[in-house]
Amino acid sequence: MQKLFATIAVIITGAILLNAVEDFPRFGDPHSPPNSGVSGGSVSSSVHYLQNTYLDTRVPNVVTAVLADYRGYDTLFETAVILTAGIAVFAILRVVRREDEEESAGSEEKACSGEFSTSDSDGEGRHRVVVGTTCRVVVPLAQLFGFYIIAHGHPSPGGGFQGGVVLGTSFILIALAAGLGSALGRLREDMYLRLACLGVFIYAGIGLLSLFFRRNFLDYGALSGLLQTGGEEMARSHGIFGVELGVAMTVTTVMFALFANLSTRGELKGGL
Amino acid sequence: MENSIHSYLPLWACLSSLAAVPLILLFRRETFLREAVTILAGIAKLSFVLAMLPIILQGNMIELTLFGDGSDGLVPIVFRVDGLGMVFALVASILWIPTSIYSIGYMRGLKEHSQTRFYVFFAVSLFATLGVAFAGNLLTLYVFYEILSLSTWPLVTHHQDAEARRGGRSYLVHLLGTSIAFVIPAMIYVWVKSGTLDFGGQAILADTDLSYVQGLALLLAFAFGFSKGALMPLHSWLPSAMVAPTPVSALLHAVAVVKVGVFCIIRTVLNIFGMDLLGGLGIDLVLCWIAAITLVTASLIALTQDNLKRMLAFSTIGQLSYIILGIALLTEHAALGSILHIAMHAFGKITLFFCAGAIFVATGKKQISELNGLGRRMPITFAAFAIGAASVTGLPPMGGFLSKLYLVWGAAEAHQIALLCAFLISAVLNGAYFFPVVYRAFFLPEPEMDAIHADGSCCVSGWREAPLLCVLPLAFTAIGSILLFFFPSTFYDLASIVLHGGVANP
Amino acid sequence: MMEWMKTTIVPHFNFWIYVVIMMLGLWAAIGKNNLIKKLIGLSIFQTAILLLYVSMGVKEGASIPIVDETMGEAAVDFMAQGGGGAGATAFPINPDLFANPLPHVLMLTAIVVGVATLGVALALCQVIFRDFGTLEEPEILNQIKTIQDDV
Amino acid sequence: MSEHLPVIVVLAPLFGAVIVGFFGSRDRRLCFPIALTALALSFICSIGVVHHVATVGAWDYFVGGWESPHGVGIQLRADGVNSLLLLAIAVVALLALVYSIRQDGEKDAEKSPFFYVLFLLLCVGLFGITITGDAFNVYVLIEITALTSYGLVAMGSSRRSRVAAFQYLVIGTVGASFYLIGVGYLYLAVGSLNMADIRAILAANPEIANSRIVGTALVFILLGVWTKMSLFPLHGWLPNAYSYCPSGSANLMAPLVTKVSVYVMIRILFSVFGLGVITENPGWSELVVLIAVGSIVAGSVMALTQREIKKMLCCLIVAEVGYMVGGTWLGDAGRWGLTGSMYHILADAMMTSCLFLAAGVFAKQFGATRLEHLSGLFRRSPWVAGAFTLGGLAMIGVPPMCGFFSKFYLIRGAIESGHWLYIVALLGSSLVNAILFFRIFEIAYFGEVPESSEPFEPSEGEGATPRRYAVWRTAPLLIAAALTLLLGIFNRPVIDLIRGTVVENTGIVSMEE
Repeated sequence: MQKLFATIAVIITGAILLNAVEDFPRFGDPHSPPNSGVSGGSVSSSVHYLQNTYLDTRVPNVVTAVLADYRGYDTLFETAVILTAGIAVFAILRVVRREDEEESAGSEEKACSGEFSTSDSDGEGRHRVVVGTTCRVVVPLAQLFGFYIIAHGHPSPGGGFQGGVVLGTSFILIALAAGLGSALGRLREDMYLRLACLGVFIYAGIGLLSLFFRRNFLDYGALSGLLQTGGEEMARSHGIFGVELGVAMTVTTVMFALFANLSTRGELKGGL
Repeated sequence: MENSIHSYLPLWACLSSLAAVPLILLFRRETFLREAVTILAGIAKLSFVLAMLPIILQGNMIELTLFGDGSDGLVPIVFRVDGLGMVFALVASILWIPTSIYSIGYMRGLKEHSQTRFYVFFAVSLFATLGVAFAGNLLTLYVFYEILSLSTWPLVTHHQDAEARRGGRSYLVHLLGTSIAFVIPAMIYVWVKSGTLDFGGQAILADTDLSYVQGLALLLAFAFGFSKGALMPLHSWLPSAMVAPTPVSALLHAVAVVKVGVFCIIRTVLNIFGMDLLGGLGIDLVLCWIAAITLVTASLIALTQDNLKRMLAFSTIGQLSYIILGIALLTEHAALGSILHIAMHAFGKITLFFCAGAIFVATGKKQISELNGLGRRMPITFAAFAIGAASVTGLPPMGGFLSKLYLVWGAAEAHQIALLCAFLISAVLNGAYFFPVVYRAFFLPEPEMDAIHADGSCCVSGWREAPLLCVLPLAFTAIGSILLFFFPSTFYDLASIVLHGGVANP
Repeated sequence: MMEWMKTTIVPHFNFWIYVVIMMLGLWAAIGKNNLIKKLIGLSIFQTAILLLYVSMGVKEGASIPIVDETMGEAAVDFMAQGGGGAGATAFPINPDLFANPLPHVLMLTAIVVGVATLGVALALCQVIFRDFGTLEEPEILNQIKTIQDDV
Repeated sequence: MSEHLPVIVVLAPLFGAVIVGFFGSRDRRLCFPIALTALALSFICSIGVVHHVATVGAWDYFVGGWESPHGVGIQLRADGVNSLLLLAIAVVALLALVYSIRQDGEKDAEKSPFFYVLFLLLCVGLFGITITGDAFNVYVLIEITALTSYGLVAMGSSRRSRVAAFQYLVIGTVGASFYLIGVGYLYLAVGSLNMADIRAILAANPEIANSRIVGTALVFILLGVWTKMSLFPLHGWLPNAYSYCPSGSANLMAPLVTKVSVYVMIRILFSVFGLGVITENPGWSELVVLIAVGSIVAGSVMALTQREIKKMLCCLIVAEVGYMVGGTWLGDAGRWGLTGSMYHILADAMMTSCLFLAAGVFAKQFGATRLEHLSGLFRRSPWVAGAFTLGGLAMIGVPPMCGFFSKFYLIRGAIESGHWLYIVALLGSSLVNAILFFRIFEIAYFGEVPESSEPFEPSEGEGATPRRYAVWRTAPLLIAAALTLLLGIFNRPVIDLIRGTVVENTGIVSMEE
């Protein structure tokens, strides 16, 4: 019954969607409305982006500039979506046991002290020599690479989301290799939740700064005086970078938070 | 001829009872202050209404538009005091004061619970009643009409027992159900059709090209939608609402609520359709016959009732149809009689209800068959009852005689002999159900002495009248019914202002 | 038939593919009983939409939307010399050389939303499993029928 | 700062959420004051926006200063329709926030800071959807709203709340994705995402406006928002989701989330496709009105069968959504139906808020979740009962409550456009509401006060001092009830503002009609 209903619904949906296909622009058509605007009308915004991004922001990567500047308002909320996911997963899944709190805090202390410690209850740490060593090598590299991606979002593909994911992965790697406790020792729960909030705060705060220069929200050009840059263009470039940092912070922490909660059913103990 | 004067008086007149609500709530512990507030609010209301009276009598209108001026196609809230509204407002605000006094006596006499709630909703319902009276367009009218329906529900169901629950349910199903189902669509249809809902100037639908079916549907929707007018077959709420405490029945179900119903129907006839259109379409007779059938049937049912208040309720249904029939006849004298009958019937019927309540307070009796010989114990009450009954029946020298005279005259004028007969038959029936009560009370022997409740206050030996606060108001209204026969001029003038302002020169 | 395919399917093959994938995903999201399978379907469904957007931004002969710095500086110089409006022919940046950046930006957002939704959904699945001991929807609904407890 | 009011409305709760998230876990006592400050700021700003719109006119705000050329940046636009909705959201959110003040000893107190974070982020989403002028931005914000809603629903104490949240998630995601597909098609057809821009292009190029792509885009956007607003037959998720979530968040979600989706539909029709699509396709609009009628009937019938207060109210939401969708699609020349729908968004937000607050108070204060439990309520707590009565009367549509005036305009639109079935459904549903609510009033008014008439002691260790918090719960309820009444009495300024916007915009539309 349910399947029949689903089939009918899906077929109808598909039929409606395909019905319109004939009117579509050809695949790869450089003159389709999204690519160059409606014929006879003004050029589409994408042409404007391509032509003016460098003039406006001195950022070669148009995607980064559109993401963080032209449509930065979208991206602010996108970051907020990530924060929401982190908080929601915590709210749904996290098991808080008041009695255990002191005890787990104690174990965290212990975890903090250990270097890729084998403090997990299963005590299988010694079998992880290969994994541990690899991890020890890869994690710094991964983190460095993550920062590179964030910082290099201007001239090449990259940016806060991508870099943030890589950074988050490095912590997940620690958790996989040396146990969640070890990873949590480096990024404690209250810390990562706070950092996630801080990331959004940085983003929105940079945007808010321009209000004090009597410019609109997220108008990084207003920061030129503050940053002592030559012109508004460079100020925008720096603004984008600052914003990307905020994004990266939130993404990193939320990625880790999702992993930590989901892999332990919200108990943040034991783990895989 | 007519000037409209901008004034806030109608608003103050409405609000004066609403303003009493917080005070009543504030003084809910000090019963004396609470009741004083009620009475003071009544006096304030009456004085506002009286302040407007001379202006209206000079042929002017008072207008007050709130929330916009209606120029942009929306419907504002408009208060407009004209002759018709004035008649009704005058009746309601005059009778509120004796009712307040009476209810103090009644409620104290019976030691009723939740008296504060009672006074609060009483004040709110008076607010709504005057709002209906002064409504200047159909929307305003409807708004206050619904406030009245709702604010009287707690009064009707005051006893909060199973019977009250049944009565309250029937009350709401009829009043709210019909107004939502019929009046709202009819009102908006009128609005769409004519672009206005304003009562000022000529009738709303006068210039529209309604077909017979449309006109009939609209007329029936209004006539049955305003089911406070208790046209059969939507009358059954009225008898079941008699579970209410008697002051409620007195003011609301003899004066305010039911009169609001007929008032709305009069507005429908005069200001929505206009007499010309109704006559032109020929749908007036439908309304006439519905009213006439209600008239006779209700009187016949009243004959069979033994519960005094139920009998009065059916009598009310019949008398309301007098008013509706009078206006539906579309002749000048019938309309005049119909408007006068609002006032006359109000004074008569409220007296009767007061008497019923006073009897209950003094003796605890509700059935007519139990009243044998009580007239000698409660002479004032039963004298007033006789006066009220005579007035409602239409005997001189009571006010009811005048209005019924005009009604019959109007029926003759319209050459509706059958309807004329309906009037006369009903008048006879009125006498037939009222005077046995008076006869029983005064001329039949009392059954046993010891069966009488002993909690009525004793004024003179042998007399067992109800408390003074109950007796005074009923004496006042009974005298009022007589005085209205001799000095009907105010109401008469107002009624003729209605007819010459709204009917004769449309 | 061939003709129809040539005019309808071939030039728009990207849309056909996306619609088919989307239908598969939607079917799983609605029709499957297992909650995890539903989520897989949902993810496929969302990913298909990414395909729609990204394929919109494709231009023949265009490269990734990163403006060469030399080209950019040339444009800056061009503007500094007051060389007409942005649409003038001699303008050094030719938009036809770069893919449309906007769909990529939009889809970055959609990807993030998809990840976030998936995370929350998985968390819900775990809680449901903890509470009911199963992830099969009919069984869960059966168990729910028997609960008449709290709100 | 006053020139930035439109964006501050959205930003205040965002900053509030972030700050609560940052400091709240350290000291839980800070959460409530911060959240309250943030929403109060939004409230003040939205008053400013309404004032500006009423006195000056529509207000465009370009984020990032990307004003020209059109459609490069993201535009916020406040006009007569959405500025009032902003205010309504702010009010309802404030009331819900005050209601949901957490108690110290509650069992999930550790999570309470995150409850506030989600709460505020939900407000961000609602404010943002309302004020934005960008079709894609709506999607992002819809997702914020949705994700926070899933989280809030799942925080309910019952096991069922998780299942409800999951169903909500699947359906909600499909709905949002449909919206995204629709926006994608629109983008494919016109190459812009800015609503005003799209409108201009569609108006200038009728061949695009009549193409199948744009038609499909409209269909999918509508399917998406209908799913989100739980229009029959896409309503399955709503009753469970809203009845099993904690009452603190139900007070926010039930009045606002569906209403904001309705607003999105109106905004899309109004500012993107143009109202011409309604009048030019009478067959389709007839169908939509029929669906709306179905929604009204289904909602009313379902409500009649419910004995649980919250579920009954949820079913009524389905019916109310039918009112608004139907009203929007009536397509009468005077746009009365549209006016009525817009006013009903506000009215329904207020009265649903009132009723849900009341249901929450019943549950917390008296332990009453079913109709029978309300026995003797008027004697136990006349104020609460009175406020609930006002809300119920508004739902029935009794003047001078706000519910009446929306019906007044809706019916006018329906008569002008000849949709008699819709009128019958509307009035029928009013009567059903009357039966429903008077059934409750009767129980509450005539019923005996139960034996254990002492203040209800929450069973799950929800804190030993419920009395202390009683006033925090009842005060919002009373305010909501008063606002329901005031919005009805002073409906004229509101209607004037809406009407002004409608007339102004239909002037543009009528050129192509």
